Amino acid sequence: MAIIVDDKTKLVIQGITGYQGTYHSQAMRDFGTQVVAGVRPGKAGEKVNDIPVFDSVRDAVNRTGANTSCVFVPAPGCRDAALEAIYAGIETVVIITEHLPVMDAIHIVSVARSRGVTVIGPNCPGIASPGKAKVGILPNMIFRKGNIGVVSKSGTLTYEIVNAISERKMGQSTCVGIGGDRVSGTNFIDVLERFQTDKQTKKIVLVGEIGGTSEEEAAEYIKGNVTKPVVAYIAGRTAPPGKRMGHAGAIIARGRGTAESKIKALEAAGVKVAKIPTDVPDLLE
Amino acid sequence: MAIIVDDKTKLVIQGITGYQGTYHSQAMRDFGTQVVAGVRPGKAGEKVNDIPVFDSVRDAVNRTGANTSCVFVPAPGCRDAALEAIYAGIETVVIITEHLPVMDAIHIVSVARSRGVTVIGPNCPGIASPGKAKVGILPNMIFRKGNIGVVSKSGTLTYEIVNAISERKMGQSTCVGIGGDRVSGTNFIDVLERFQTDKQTKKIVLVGEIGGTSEEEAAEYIKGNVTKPVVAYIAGRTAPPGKRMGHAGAIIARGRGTAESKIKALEAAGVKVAKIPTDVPDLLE
Amino acid sequence: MKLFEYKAKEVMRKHGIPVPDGFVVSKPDEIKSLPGPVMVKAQVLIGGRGKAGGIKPADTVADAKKAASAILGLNIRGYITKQVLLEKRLDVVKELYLSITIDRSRRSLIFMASAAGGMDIESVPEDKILMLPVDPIIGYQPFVGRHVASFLKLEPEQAKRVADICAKLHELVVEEDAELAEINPLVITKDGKVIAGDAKITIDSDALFRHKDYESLPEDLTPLEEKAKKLDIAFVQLDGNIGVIANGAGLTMATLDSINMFGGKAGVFLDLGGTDDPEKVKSAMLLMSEANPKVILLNIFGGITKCDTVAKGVLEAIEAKKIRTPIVARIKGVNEEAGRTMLKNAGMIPAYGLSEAAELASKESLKVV
Amino acid sequence: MKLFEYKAKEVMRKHGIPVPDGFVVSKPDEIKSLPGPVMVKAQVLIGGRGKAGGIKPADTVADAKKAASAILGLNIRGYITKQVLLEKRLDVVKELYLSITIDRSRRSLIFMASAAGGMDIESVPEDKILMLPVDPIIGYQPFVGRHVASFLKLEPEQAKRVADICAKLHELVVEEDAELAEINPLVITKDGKVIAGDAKITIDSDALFRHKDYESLPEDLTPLEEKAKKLDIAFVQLDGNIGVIANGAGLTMATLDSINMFGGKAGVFLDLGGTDDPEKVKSAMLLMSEANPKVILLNIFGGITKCDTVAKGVLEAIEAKKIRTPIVARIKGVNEEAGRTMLKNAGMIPAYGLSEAAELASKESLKVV
Repeated sequence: MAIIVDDKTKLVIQGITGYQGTYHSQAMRDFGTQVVAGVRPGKAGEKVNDIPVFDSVRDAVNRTGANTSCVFVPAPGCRDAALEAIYAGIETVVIITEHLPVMDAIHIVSVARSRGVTVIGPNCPGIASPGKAKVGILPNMIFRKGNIGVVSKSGTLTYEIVNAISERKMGQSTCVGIGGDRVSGTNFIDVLERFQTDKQTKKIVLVGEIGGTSEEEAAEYIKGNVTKPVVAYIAGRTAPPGKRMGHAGAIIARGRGTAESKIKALEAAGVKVAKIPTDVPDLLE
Repeated sequence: MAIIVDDKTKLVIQGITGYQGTYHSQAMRDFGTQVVAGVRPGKAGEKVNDIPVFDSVRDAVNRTGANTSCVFVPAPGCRDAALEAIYAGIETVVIITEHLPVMDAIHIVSVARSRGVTVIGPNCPGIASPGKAKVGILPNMIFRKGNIGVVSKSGTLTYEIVNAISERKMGQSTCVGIGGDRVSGTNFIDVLERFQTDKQTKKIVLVGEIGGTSEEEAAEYIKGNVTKPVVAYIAGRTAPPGKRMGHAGAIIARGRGTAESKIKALEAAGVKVAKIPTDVPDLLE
Repeated sequence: MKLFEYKAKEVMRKHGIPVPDGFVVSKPDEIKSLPGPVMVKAQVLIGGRGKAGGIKPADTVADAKKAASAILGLNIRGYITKQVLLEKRLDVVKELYLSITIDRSRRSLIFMASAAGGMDIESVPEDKILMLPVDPIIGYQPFVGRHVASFLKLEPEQAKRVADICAKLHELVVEEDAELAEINPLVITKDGKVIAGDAKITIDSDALFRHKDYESLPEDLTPLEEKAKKLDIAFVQLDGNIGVIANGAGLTMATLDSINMFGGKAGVFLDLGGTDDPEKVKSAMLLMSEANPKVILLNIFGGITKCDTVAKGVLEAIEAKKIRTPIVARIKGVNEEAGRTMLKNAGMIPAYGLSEAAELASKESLKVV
Repeated sequence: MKLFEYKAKEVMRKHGIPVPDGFVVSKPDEIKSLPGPVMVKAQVLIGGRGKAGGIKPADTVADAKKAASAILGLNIRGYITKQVLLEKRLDVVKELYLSITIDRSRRSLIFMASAAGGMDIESVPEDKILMLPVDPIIGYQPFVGRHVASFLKLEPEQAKRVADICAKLHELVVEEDAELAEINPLVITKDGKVIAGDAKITIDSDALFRHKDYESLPEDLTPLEEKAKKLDIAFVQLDGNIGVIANGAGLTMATLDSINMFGGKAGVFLDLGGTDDPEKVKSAMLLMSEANPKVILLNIFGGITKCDTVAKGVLEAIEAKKIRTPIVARIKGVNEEAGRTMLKNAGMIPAYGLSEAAELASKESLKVV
């Protein structure tokens, strides 16, 4: 089972000729992903790590049957690239690109939702279903096949927690890094809904952070809809209020979105909340 | 049964204070439609034919539970009105307004389709399910309850044919005037699909006209999907080629969209095609 | 509303699409100097002007005046040439085809492009034409232009320019409410430029309320067409002798079909649109009498108005203009019987149904006078 | 990027939103004449300037100079006033609130409006605030402005003006890539005008690549903040004594949380973003040494780069600056063991896990020297 990406995933990498695209096309292959195509306008006919490069996603889809895209295109061209993927009929678009203007994110996400297309990101590390497929930049070595579903707003913190879980000989069904930008294609609730129905997933880890109210909304959702055990960690309990913590998700404003309010909401929904990330595996046992 | 409008229809009329809006609000009531609200910005609190008027569709929906809208707003304000209805959560929007710019039609229809909202029109006479409800300007007196589904691109020609059917003591399940503009919210196929699954509908009448290729597409659809008997009439067999016949649907161009091509396609799909409108009832018997 | 080539190119220039330098004149004497060797091109709203002698090269002012004299006044498939466009001649290396129009089935705009430009697009085989719809929810994005350029298999520099022209053409269509914008040929010149050799733009006449600047453009209408247009009545001249007045495009066409069944032939028709407004019926009767048909067939299906009210309008028109043409009248709707009696008493031939009306009118039209 | 009030009003004027006549000065002597009675307003990127004495009325040039002298240089909640805006005083009848911002949950823009303008919107009860999302697929349509105006219960003329301002504010937000545009108060004047009394605009800094004109705006940064910004490293000054370097916002915050668990306190932190680029790690080490913490805690979770390569970068930085601050280093990823050995040999305190690292750094920071 697993969610969103699995052994049926046929991946096209948009921006495959760049440094990140080239590096991660190989890393994703090593993880087991079927990487079927790359796209770079004007470079049709070339190959990157033996992967054929096309002028457009449309060509890639027509020629290889790609159904999932991973976007490495830098911010100024990212909206175009993501919409090109949707136009070409791609079902899941994972946007790694950071610093995407929020208006572009709104545009991409609204189009995707109206088309039933799953967008993960922007500014996310991607998604991995160990033993099946990985789409994104998550390090291969931290994963272990298992039955814990992980959903996280963070990048490297996700690695930290997944790594801690794997070191304790527990594994993951799917790990989804949804990204911490203000507007994301997939939010906690979207992923929780899928984990709840996924047969492989037995327990769920939710990694949130201060800012926004999506953790509170997730808590509300868990209360009404999720019967599987959920463990959470909220980063930023001790972060100074009002400071911008590196990305846009992490602004404390209007007295909402604090770590306290999130932890309280989650605990009220029956979620065990870890104080520090390394406590997560303890709470899972 | 019937399709699209029935006894669950709760109608709001946009532009109720105009001549057409006022006249037809009463005519629709007389037909049996539950007309629950009217909208005219700045006229909240007034009444038209005893129907309460609101500032916005949003207010009308919140206060009366309206689920269907009939738009009489003139072309310059029509896009705004239709999108307001969709924004407010209306499920079926019937646009009577004529001379709507085609860009506005594309905008409205694309939004509606992405939201699962049914738009009928623009530039259409509306829809009537005898014995249940009518939304639009079709004359009440021509209808008779029965089991023939009528779908037509035309306005007054629809009246002609429905009238001819009723005079022969046959009746209609629902009659949908989809409008003859180049871009319509609902096309033949959308309606045929519904008639095919509607239990009340036993036979179908399709009234087309020269121009465009929607009759040919309908024929293709009928061949593969419609098992109920279909009778058609295509107006314009003797119309002069290349002349604009009054509305945009009726332009013959590029050797496609001629009456011959349409009639041939329909007959190939097993449809009986009448030579003149008054032959339709004969073919239904 | 179709724009003349010079006007269409003006609009394209406004939106940043390269067009040749040129100017338009309506008299040869207005030609004072040339931007270099030119083409002199008839400005008519119909295709095929090349074959009709409507396009001539000229290298000097004298040549150009001569060419303009030859072309001005030329009758091209029924259209009289009133203006010529003098335009710098292009060093053509390649001719492409590029247009945007409405895709009815997809309910969107659609790009059409072909490497076989310069000829009628209908004669280009389908597999040589790219049909690329613009998803209205996604909107125009740079990838659309890239797809078009990629299909045309161009050098990188020209591909970029064509993609850029796609973006601008789409912007033009949306901002100007054009229902067609066509560049054929889109020329690639010896020095690598990409430039519109010809330009066709049709503005959506329903959108003129937000484009006041277009409303004053001249239109070639006969006096009767002019009047009909002012009354918002569709007026079409045909070659038979029955004058048809009906309300609604479909009903009008169905009336023609029915006449045809009974051997009649329409000479002119007036379509009032979906209305049964007695004032409009009256205006149409007056207009029709000027067209001087042998028989008038009036076929009105009433919606809002009562039949006797419509009949009253008809009678007033007959009275006012002393119309003596035989009139077959069929008015359907509320108070039908009363209306019919009024018309009958005024000497008209009343009919109950459409086919009856068509039959009566046809018979009347075939009578030898 | 927050704009100063005068700049925000300039942008609003550009988009057709009425703002009072005025001008900005950085010295009292620059005031030569007034457009009438004015308000002299401190230009600082923080609220509460009224209470801090940052807004004063003036009727004459002499008054205005006096007021400007008093306000220029004023420290308002940590921000030094460097400019004042002199603006025609408004005859206020009513103060409204109007803004557009990002609605994260709905993933759209959202209008906020209230008849209780002039005060902090957070202190207005929720039922007195309209929250009206703009559906991104539908886009802004006139009905949105009508809804806002209708909620505010205005006279028809003012309602029309407010609706018009809504359209323009939305256009501004989209065209300028603003993540916030706020007018508080939106003033209705005695003569019935609707005009922006104050203006706050925040431009999405991720969108500056398409708004080159904003890039040159002055920002109040300390030298270290300036350096960090150039390196694209998030730099935050806190009040503890541990200097934290981590990669990624979440991991940085988790590191702070972990330190806190063990009694430590961060004094400054640097977030490299999601990268483990050795060059960036090196720059961060150099930057951190300038901040002069008691202990440095380095917590890098490797993705692309190998740990020994990252360790090499760290060692180069220490070498270059002769950094003697105790360093707790935890680098996780491929070739972890090799990296750890390198760091240990160079005198650093290596750690395996995050909590171990936090514990070691906290202990070190609590040592009495």
